[in-house]
Amino acid sequence: MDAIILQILNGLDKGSAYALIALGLTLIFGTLGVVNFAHGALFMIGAFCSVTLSKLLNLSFETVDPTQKDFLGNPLKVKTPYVESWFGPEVGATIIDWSVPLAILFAIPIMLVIGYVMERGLIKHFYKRPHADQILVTFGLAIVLQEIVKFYFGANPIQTPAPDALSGVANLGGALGLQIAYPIWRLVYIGFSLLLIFGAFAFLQFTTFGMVVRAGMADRETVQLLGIDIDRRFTIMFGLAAAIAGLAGVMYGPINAPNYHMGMDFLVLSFVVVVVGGMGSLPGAVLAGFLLGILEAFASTTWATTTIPGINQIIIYLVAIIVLLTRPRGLMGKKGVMED
Amino acid sequence: MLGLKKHDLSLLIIVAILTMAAPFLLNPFPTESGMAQFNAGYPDLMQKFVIFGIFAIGFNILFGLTGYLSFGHAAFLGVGSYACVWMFKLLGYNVLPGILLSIVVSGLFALLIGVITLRRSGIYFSILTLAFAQMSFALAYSVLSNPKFNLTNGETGLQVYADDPQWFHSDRLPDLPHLFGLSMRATHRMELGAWEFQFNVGYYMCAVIMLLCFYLAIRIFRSPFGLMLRAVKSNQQRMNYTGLNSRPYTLAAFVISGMYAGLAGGLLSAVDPLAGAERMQWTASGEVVLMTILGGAGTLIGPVLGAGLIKYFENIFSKINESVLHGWFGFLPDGLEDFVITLVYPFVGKGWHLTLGVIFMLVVIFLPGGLVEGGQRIGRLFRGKKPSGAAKSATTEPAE
Amino acid sequence: ASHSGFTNAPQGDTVTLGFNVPQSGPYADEGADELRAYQLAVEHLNGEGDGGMMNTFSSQVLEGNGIMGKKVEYVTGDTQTKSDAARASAKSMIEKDGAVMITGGSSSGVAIAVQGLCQEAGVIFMSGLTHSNDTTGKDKKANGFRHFFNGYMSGAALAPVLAAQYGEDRKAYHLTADYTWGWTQQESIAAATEALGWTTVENVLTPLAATDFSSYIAPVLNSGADVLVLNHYGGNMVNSLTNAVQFGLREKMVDGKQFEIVVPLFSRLMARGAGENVKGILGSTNWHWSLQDEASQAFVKSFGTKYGFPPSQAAHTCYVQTLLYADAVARAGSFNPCAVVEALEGFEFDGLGNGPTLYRAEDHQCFKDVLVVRGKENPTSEFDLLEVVEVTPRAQVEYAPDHPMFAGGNLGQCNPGA
Amino acid sequence: MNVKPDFSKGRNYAETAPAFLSVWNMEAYYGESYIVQNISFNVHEGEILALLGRNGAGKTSTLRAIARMDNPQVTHGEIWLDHQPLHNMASHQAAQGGIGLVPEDRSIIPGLTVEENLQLAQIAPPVGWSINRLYELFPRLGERRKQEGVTLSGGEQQMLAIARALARDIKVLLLDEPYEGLAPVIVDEIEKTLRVIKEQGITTILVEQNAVRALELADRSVILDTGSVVFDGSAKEVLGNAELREEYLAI
Amino acid sequence: MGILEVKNVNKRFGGLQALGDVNLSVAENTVHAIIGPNGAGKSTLLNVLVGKLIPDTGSVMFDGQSVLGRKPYEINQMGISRVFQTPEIFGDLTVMENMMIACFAQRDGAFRMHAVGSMWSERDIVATAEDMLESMNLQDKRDMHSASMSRGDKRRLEIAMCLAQSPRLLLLDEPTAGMSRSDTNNTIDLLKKIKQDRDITIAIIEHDMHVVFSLAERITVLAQGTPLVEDTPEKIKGHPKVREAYLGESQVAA
Ligand SMILES: Nc1ncnc2c1ncn2[C@@H]1O[C@H](COP(=O)(O)OP(=O)(O)OP(=O)(O)O)[C@@H](O)[C@H]1O
Ligand SMILES: Nc1ncnc2c1ncn2[C@@H]1O[C@H](COP(=O)(O)OP(=O)(O)OP(=O)(O)O)[C@@H](O)[C@H]1O
Ligand SMILES: CC(C)C[C@H](N)C(=O)O
Ligand SMILES: [Mg+2]
Ligand SMILES: [Mg+2]
Repeated sequence: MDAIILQILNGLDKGSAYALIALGLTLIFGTLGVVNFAHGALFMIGAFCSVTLSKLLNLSFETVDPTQKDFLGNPLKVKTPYVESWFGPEVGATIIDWSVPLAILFAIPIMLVIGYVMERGLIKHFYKRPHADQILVTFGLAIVLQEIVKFYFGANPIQTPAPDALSGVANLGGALGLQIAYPIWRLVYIGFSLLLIFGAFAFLQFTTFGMVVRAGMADRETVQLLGIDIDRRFTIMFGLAAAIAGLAGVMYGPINAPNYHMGMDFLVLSFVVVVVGGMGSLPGAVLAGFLLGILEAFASTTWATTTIPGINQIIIYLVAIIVLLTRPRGLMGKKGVMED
Repeated sequence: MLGLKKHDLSLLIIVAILTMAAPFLLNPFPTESGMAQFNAGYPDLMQKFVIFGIFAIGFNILFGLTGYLSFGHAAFLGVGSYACVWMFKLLGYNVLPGILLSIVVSGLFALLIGVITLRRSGIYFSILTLAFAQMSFALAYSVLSNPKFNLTNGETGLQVYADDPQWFHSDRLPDLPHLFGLSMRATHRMELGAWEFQFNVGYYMCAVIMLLCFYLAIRIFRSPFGLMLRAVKSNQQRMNYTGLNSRPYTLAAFVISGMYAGLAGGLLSAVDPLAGAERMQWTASGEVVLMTILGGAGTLIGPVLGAGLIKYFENIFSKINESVLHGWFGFLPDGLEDFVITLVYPFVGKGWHLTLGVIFMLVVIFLPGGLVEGGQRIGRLFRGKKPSGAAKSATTEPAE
Repeated sequence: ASHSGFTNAPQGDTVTLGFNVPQSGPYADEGADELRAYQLAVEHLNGEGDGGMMNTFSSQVLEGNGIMGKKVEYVTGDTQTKSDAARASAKSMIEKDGAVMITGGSSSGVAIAVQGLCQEAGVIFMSGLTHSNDTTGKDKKANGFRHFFNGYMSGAALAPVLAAQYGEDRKAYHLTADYTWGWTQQESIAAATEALGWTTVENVLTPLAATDFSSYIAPVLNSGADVLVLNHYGGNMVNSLTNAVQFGLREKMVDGKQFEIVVPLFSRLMARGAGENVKGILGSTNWHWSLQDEASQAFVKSFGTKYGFPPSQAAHTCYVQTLLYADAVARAGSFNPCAVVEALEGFEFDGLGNGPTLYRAEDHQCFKDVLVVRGKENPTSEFDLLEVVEVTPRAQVEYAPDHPMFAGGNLGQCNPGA
Repeated sequence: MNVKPDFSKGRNYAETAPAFLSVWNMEAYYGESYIVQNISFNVHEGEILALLGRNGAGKTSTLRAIARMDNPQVTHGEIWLDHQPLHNMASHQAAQGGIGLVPEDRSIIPGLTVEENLQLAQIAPPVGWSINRLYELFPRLGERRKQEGVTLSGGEQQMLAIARALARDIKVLLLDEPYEGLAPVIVDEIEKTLRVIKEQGITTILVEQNAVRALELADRSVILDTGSVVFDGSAKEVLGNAELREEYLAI
Repeated sequence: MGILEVKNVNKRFGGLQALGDVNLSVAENTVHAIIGPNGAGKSTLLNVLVGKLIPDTGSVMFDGQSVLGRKPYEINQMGISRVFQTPEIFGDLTVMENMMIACFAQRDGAFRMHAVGSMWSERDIVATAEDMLESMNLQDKRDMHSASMSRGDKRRLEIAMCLAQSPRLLLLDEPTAGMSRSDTNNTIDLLKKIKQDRDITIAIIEHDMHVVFSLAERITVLAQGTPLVEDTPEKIKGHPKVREAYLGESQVAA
């Protein structure tokens, strides 16, 4: 019982990562009609926003401490972060400790700007081009972004730990007499994702914005004929998707240390999620994200892997195949979106 | 001649001349010069050019003509490679049975996957093919390489061991892949002054096969079958209401392109007898997509050019290290030298991916039809034709 | 160039070596450090710099005038940590650049693939990082040599320390990267610990592509195990260890025993990736910069002075492999691979940072002391992440060439190529 | 007719020459092929202009050019609507400036219901008839308001397209073959509607194959042939001129 | 017994009864027009005939065989061709290629693997295609990219493709919509000529009464998914209900 609940939590946790990335992807993919292979890179950049912030907060001045030696036997240079000298050691340390949540504020404007520049500078010229061209150009962009990050941050993962108060485990099942200890940050992540997902839904559902963008995707020309500046809305949409991807990245940092290829690792999977959910359907993407997350969690259990060896490696693809063969447009796909 | 129109025949002849003379053309710089770094005329790379050319030509028969974007074609390449190495292990190092088997096996595999995946179109088809290929990869990488049932030898890759049966192997034959005794590795080196040229058996075998494949592709493009494939891309609804069943056409195209991929995989094993699982990974499938689009999807020669460009970058640019750069820019004053090198360094050597990414972007942005369009534009400039005239004639010529 | 009876016999007054390291992909940082070490070794061979470990090396035939008077030049390539790419890159070095020896790499799959290629092409392969038993086991080749230790040796060194620190009555839960290296290491560790009384509760294979290990970690909580062994490397290890710590495994008590995590194969570059989580965790490593012997000190000094930070075990192995090759050529008096093989087989040496070392003739595996290390609780610098707990003597990690974990291979004949 | 009016005078000009919409020396291209060749004509406020010509004469292209769509691209000439220089605008700006185009393929937006198609038209200012008023004009649409627009029958789609144009506060209605595919009774209905619209002071350009019908409704007519204006005059004149009808309209 | 027998066909879309108990019999070698208000279900009926839609109940027999449950291409191979309300052509291909596809489908059936051999060497195909283009006055546009033609031309191309298939039953959904008067007249003449030259049955949907009354031998009026009347053109013209619900006053005048 405990094990099952734990795996469900794990599934929700994985699922919220998938859902969040797929959500941003499908906003661009299902509404703007652009196959954005650089979406993973946006997720990665989000994570590196938080790496950068923590580097900035850790910017230090050096003092030489002759009592200690470095690895070559020279006197050790001791580093003190500026924040600690400005705000006093305690406040400074707290600020540094909370760098990941702070990075959310830091990342939003950055991601919006990146999204804006990307859409205005590149993507907008590709709305009418074949999907194949979009793939090539955004893949090229993804490589470029990824290589730039590698150039500055190296190839190894860099830890961005959660604040002390939010790391550690929470005992969930206490009242029920169950043994369920679950990392607090992962619970935060699930909550944050749900918040973001509902936020995005509300924005698109309860404003006409969503309708306009969907209409613009289906027939740009006609929407403009109705006096609507569709370009501007596409840009906003793209910025929004970039920001969602970026925030997903920031929050993911404490779960797994960010590295330059984390975007590519997620890319293919998130495409599968979007398509299994059904092209053009936001609820579909979210549903598929959680579904695949939970299935993957259960396929990784010893019971599953001993019953069917290797099931944990293929489960997602297997489910994708079954879903697409039984439901032609994925779980909740719309007719006519990207079928040709 | 050969059942080709003049235009296509001259294209074929040009390609034939280029591939046959490749050892010369690809080694334009004297061995000792600083530019020798850019020479690509060594056996391994030349083999890769033509083998990936075959892969991309085959992929283009599916994607360029029908518009079905398969994201799992590497699976067929991988299956072909494994089939060929298994022939080495069982029968011996003659490449012929291996290559034939790789075509047959990949064709069957493509038939199986095609029947299932072609029930969907568009992005749904792409993801289905991707899913099958990723499953094949996972199986090859770990599940099918467990000690009890080792079909693929996992991460290391399938290779020939001394204790393999090799029923038809004899001591007179080379202990490496060969064609009736002619070793794939055999290379004749010719020194001409400061230049050196290498003529390799494996390369020439692959080149001849590539020409055959290219010829076949031209015939397919110009055939009624090719027309039907383009009809699939253009309007399946109209096709069905014109009494044509689009499914067998797409399936045939899928199988043919799967066989091309399998052949390419077989040849990879033939020139280098080790079949690794990464060949089936999505990145490998993505690579052939990129090659085809980069060169010009739906054109005859484009995919070959795209394959060449990507392989060139992967193999030549990745080798330019700092000391090579110092060699080149050594003539500059010290400060300037360092400056230039810091500027160039991120783009070469380990930064070759960066350059490749930039090239992808530049090509798609400025040459929507891929490298082939670039060629056409240069050609137009050359002939000094006015754009309007060219546009008109472009619509009247059958699509390349 | 084919007249001299072996592939790429050096012409003129230079000799070209091929450094084939991962420059892209997940091991790019390892690759970068390897490349730094190679450049340093080339400098030292050519008589530039302070000579590093050439001064402490027991064999003193190298004179700092290149190799046999020929200046050492090198070409580099990117393995991308993929067998195909690594082979292509090695081939171009051999076919185009005339490299007479290939070295490098940061994974066993690549090492085995490139080793096979070098055997066919007739050049020497001095492997870089490769830890799988197969490299000098079922996939050993006459033209290939491994200085790095392997899974078996890790097990043999680590098990006694584990038993001493955590007791002999332990239940271990293994998470293993699902590919050849993971399997051989898991097999080795399980065998070595079981021999000392531990039981292996479960071994779960995890896909190489996995990035989030939570669903593999969660079942550990209720499995009754009190030790988690992570047979992971690189990004896999960073993530699985991070996840294990997140799930509170380190604070957990099972039947009155403190729960422990073990990472059998450690590297400092990875430890940096894992950050805080690595503190107190035991593992084994091939070499560490904090070793106090003269050779290690000399190497750290010359590397640290040039680059500003201490070398990794990857750098150490690659540096040593280059010197060993050069030395073997010098001792053999020939670049002919067969002569080099003869000179390296059964070669015993000291002064390269691992104490007295043997290149065993039967399988071309090096035998030397193995370090058991622990993540440091109070690091004094960003490099000071591991502390050496024990230097396991060579005798304790040796095994017979026909040991079942290494059986099935055939060294074959040395191949000089053309 | 071929004297360039002086637009720079703004209002002043409107007083001297009562043209409401002016097209002056307009040229437009599809990619590299030259479709609309140097067209000029004027439309006066409140009138219905019939734009006629054979298939491929360039009628649709002219309307699209006036609505400032990207394709065809206007490369030369000026277009003024009520003192606003349309030639400097993008199509959404032209739409906000009072252009309402009912395209020949109707362009009902897939994925949107009938009502959403109408709502979409009222997002950008200025807003015209209310949706309820439109449902009064076309009760059929009211019945189908929740249905996806593209599954409507051909005639229903045509009604929706016209309704959508009226949902905006337009100054000029550009109708590209509005009778096409409509039952005769509905054609009568629409014709009545067009008269109603005319009474509201909306200026209309009507492209129609059924030339006689169009001419009976229109005040004036412009006839195109291979991208050029070949006739510009009163509708009656065309109806009365058999030669003209024979040569350019084949009726 | 007509060549086409539609019996009790019903089709609902959600709450909408698009076709309600449609019975229709089209006699061989006649021109049968189907008219009716917009949204009456005319196109829906055609969709049922060509296999695009499957009716909820009822049967459709063509020449004694049921068409229900067959794939569109099978139905076409039985001898039924259709021209769509909005032109469906191969936009990426040239006009001539469009024609050749139709000719190949007619000659070779639903699938044939002629992967080598130039399509231009198929002389009979090229000749038929060219003849058909000429009869439709499209010979000048032979090598034009078909997507960039004006809509009237696209429609003529589609008709030419259907005719090239020598169908036994030709279904035309508003074939002259958007055509200029002169081309409409040409099309009427062409259809008349075809009717004379070969054995063909034509079912036509049209709102242009000029076309309907020039061609049709019998007319079915559909309203709200149900046949209202079926009769000869003269009778229909005078039918008060039809006049009120469909024709309106202007048509009667015309
Ligand atoms: N997208 C396009 N690309 C290239 N040429 C085009 C395009 N659209 C139309 N044309 C060409 O422009 C010319 C004028 O077309 P247009 O559609 O304006 O004619 P039209 O008068 O509206 O004809 P119709 O009565 O058939 O609708 C035609 O010759 C057509 O071939
Ligand atoms: N896929 C569908 N889903 C829902 N309703 C539909 C669908 N297709 C058609 N309808 C409805 O069925 C009715 C009949 O449509 P149909 O297209 O057959 O009319 P029609 O007689 O051809 O009209 P027109 O002369 O205007 O083309 C219409 O009210 C239409 O809105
Ligand atoms: C880099 C090595 C030490 C570990 C690596 N995973 C291997 O395969 O051997
Ligand atoms: Mg028109
Ligand atoms: Mg209809």
